[in-house]
Amino acid sequence: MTLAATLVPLQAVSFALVALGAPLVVLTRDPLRQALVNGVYGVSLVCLFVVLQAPDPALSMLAVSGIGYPLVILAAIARVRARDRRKEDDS
Amino acid sequence: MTWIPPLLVAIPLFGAAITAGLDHVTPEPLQDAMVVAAATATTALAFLLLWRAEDHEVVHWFGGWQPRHGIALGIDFAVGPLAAGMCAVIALVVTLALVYSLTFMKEAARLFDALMLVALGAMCGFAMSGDLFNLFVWLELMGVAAYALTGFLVERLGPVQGAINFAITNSVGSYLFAIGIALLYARTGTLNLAQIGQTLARSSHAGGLVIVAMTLLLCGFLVKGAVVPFHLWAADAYAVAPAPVCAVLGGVMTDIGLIGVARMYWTVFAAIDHGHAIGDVLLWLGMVTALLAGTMAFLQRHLKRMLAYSVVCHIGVMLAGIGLLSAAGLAGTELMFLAHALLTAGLFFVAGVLHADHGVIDEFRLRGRGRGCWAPAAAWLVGTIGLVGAPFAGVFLGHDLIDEAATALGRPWVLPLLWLGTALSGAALLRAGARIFLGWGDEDDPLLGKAMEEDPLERDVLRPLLVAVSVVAVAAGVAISVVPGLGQRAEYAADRFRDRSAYVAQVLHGRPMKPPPALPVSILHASVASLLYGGGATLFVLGLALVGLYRRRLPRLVAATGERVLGPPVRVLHAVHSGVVGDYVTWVVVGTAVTGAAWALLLRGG
Amino acid sequence: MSYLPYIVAAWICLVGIAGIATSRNLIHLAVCLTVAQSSSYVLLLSVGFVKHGRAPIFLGTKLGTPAVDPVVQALTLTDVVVSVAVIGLILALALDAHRLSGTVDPDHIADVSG
Amino acid sequence: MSRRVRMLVLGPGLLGLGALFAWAIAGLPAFGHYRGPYGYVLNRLVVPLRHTTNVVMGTNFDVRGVDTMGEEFILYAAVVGVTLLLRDESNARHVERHTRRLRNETVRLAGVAMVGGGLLVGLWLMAFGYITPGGGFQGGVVAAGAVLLLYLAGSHRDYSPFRDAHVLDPLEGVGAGGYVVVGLAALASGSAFLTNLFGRGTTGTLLSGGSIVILNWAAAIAVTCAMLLLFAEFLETYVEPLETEEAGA
Repeated sequence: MTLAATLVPLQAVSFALVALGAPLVVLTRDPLRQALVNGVYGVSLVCLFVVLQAPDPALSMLAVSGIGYPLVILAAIARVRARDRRKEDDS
Repeated sequence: MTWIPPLLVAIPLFGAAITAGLDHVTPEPLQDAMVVAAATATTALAFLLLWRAEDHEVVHWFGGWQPRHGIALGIDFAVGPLAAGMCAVIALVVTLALVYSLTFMKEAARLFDALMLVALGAMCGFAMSGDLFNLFVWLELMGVAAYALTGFLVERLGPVQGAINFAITNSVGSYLFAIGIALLYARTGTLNLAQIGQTLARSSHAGGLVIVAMTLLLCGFLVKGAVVPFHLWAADAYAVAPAPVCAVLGGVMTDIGLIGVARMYWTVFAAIDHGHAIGDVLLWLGMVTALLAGTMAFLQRHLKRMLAYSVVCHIGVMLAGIGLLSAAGLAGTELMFLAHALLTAGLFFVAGVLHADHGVIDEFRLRGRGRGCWAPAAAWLVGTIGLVGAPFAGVFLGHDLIDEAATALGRPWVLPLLWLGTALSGAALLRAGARIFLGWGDEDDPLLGKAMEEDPLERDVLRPLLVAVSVVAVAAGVAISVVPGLGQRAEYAADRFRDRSAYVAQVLHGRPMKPPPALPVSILHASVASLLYGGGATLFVLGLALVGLYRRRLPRLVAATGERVLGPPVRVLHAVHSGVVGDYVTWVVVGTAVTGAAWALLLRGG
Repeated sequence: MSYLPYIVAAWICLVGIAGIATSRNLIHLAVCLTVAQSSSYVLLLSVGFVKHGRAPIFLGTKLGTPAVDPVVQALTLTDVVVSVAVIGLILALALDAHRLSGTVDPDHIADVSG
Repeated sequence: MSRRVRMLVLGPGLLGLGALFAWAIAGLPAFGHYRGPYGYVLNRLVVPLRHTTNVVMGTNFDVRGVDTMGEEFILYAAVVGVTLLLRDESNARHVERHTRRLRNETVRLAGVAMVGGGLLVGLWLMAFGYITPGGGFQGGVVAAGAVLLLYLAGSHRDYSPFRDAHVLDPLEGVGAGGYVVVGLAALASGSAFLTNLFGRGTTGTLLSGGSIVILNWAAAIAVTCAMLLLFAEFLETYVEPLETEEAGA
């Protein structure tokens, strides 16, 4: 009984955070800043999964949004920017 | 014989794992041999499975998790003759493509082979699976392999763009599919298709949830199957991939979406279909697809892009066959798939030969340069005639059964529309063939747009091998309509596929099916209407191809009128196929919403 | 609270798709894809939640204690792996597009059309 | 379509899709009141039958094991695909390669210490996945991330054995192929593909679960290698021996 009682407000807050986070990620048009916002969104998903009694998906979401996504996204951004800079230098 | 189905997935996947894993260790010839052996073994087993599946569904419960009291616990492959036949053709086409690419692909050949084998395993798994989420897994797996294969030629922007459009559009489709899975799981509490169908059948009317879930699931498949308006990615992707990849993507992977639709309809959603509502929407989508893609094919000059639209056009005809919801219609689709897969693969192979010979695959740049190449010329011509469906050639038998189904259902107006679609795409192929191999026709035609840049192949190919593979594929495809007994077996397979209660009894309760009747070994009797339509379509194709070749020699008045009437819609068509992925995703959203609305109105209103 | 979770999931999906269709940067687009996909995790896990249920891990709890649905969690795990695979591929394609055309704007890499 | 037209088409489309979603949601069971049989049955069956206390892992690696096989190959195909797509990039990257090296020793040491911690966490997740939350995938990602820290901490020479295609490609093949081999072994013994043939062990210990243990480790190896290869591909360090010379020329 106490478990359910404490969970309800936590779940409501988590759902609200996720619902707010998604448009924030989409509306952040600058990729670098978006990667950051996406990380925060990932954390809000992790919290949601935890309060939905899903520790396994929560862990894998944590690994993915903490290590997986940021590494590939940041690497891609860095490569694109480096090439843009070099092109500017050349011209 | 229940041990065969998992092997059709396990052999290619294991082959893929060792191919890429041992890249640096084993010598090249051994690698090639292993890859081809894995694909060949899969083909042989698929044919064995086809033979065994004629008596009863071959059911395999992974991990030995048999259902308990009608509740499915694990994942099953349930294979009837239709699914087994699909697997056999898929494996055959992939094997041919791998043999073809022995000399066609040099650079990164290992990675290429591994991805082709992964795609093979995934397609077989998809065709056999009886579990909703398992379907999603195979769908994603073949997608991931196909996106990378499409972008194989990374030195050009075209392939990269094609792969991007392919990957993003299909990913959006599969996310909609995933949401559909969640909805259906919430409603039925199971992922097994047979059990979902059982649960839905218990309540007589379709709730909003089920209708929406169906929309999302079927539209997910239609994106994969390149049905209008979800088809836009297909031409971009197939135009740029290497020829053997095109053969697999265009020949068999697009059609995978259709077997998904058929499977979902007959095991799950037939239970909620009142009247003909679900089928009618599919029928209309199919007819629009056939006509629109046929027109688009006629407007192309790039051979592979033209073939891509020809594929989409036939997908439309096959979807219409499914939408007729009868055994004859489904059997027609099945036979059409057999012929279409082999013929399309063969034509893509010929396009690859031309590419290897001349470094381009543009209709005008190749004009007259194919003179004297008798084998490729014959393969192209015969393949084209087979794809049109001239009496007793190629897709004719399938067309005939679809015609029969449409007439039986009281929708005879379906016939001319479908024949017109295939004739348009056939005329395009014939026009290109005449221009390339005979040197007929004008030197340029502004109506068909600009040429696409292309890189010549880097390596000397073993040309006889390429030609031989092309000829084999075309010959096998064109003979489908005259294989004795095939028509009757297709009808029986379709009947089995549609029998939901027998499927449920065997899958969930292990009750064997009725043994099949003794099937005659003779060629199906073709209807007069189909013979007339098939003959007429062939003549129409000849005429239209001539118009395409000598359009500018038409009397000025005719040409000007034609320009005024056809010009604007043609420009609109070109503009819609914009190559911009944002547009494509927009059309996926709109298409899903409209299809869903149509089903909502028909299923709840009528 | 009884329908809010599902509405949130639908909302995320629509927002993600809107982002994909209007994106001007392929890297941004790839992230929007993962957002759209996250809607299916939220929907799956919300569907499988059971009031008073614990996580489906029976270490130190008696068998038969009310627990949430384990299947949706297994499906979510698979789905997450799919998203990593897809984002990797699309970013690789984005890098190729940038190398060849100097831009990552999907509206400007349309080399072939019609 | 111009962007304006696209917006005009997209808006109503999304509204329509939203309306469909709303209609579906109205038919869903209220949140927290789910009564489906599948999960309920598994929650009662998996522990007694397989002795793994984490039912989610029992589902992933046994009841629905073939889904996970497909999942491993999705990751595998993605890595192969990324290698394929970035093979031209690898020729261009030569120039920038030897420039990054962090000089600060303290940062380096801290990085190396974190690597140890990360590896331990990763191994923990892999090892106890079928008892407590965790498993091959999560552990693999964390372990790969930890190894990557070596690179980020500046001593990228230490990362070199891990970026070697001769080590990673076969290992990944072993992971993904191993999964299939376990399935085939069961098939060869006359049972269904991926049947759990081994003793089930004691509930709640590392020796519980039978072949779940092997599949979990196969997945862990496959995922770790896949993530390392993926990261390496994006972080410009993955250079095939042959291509280095070509790039220099």
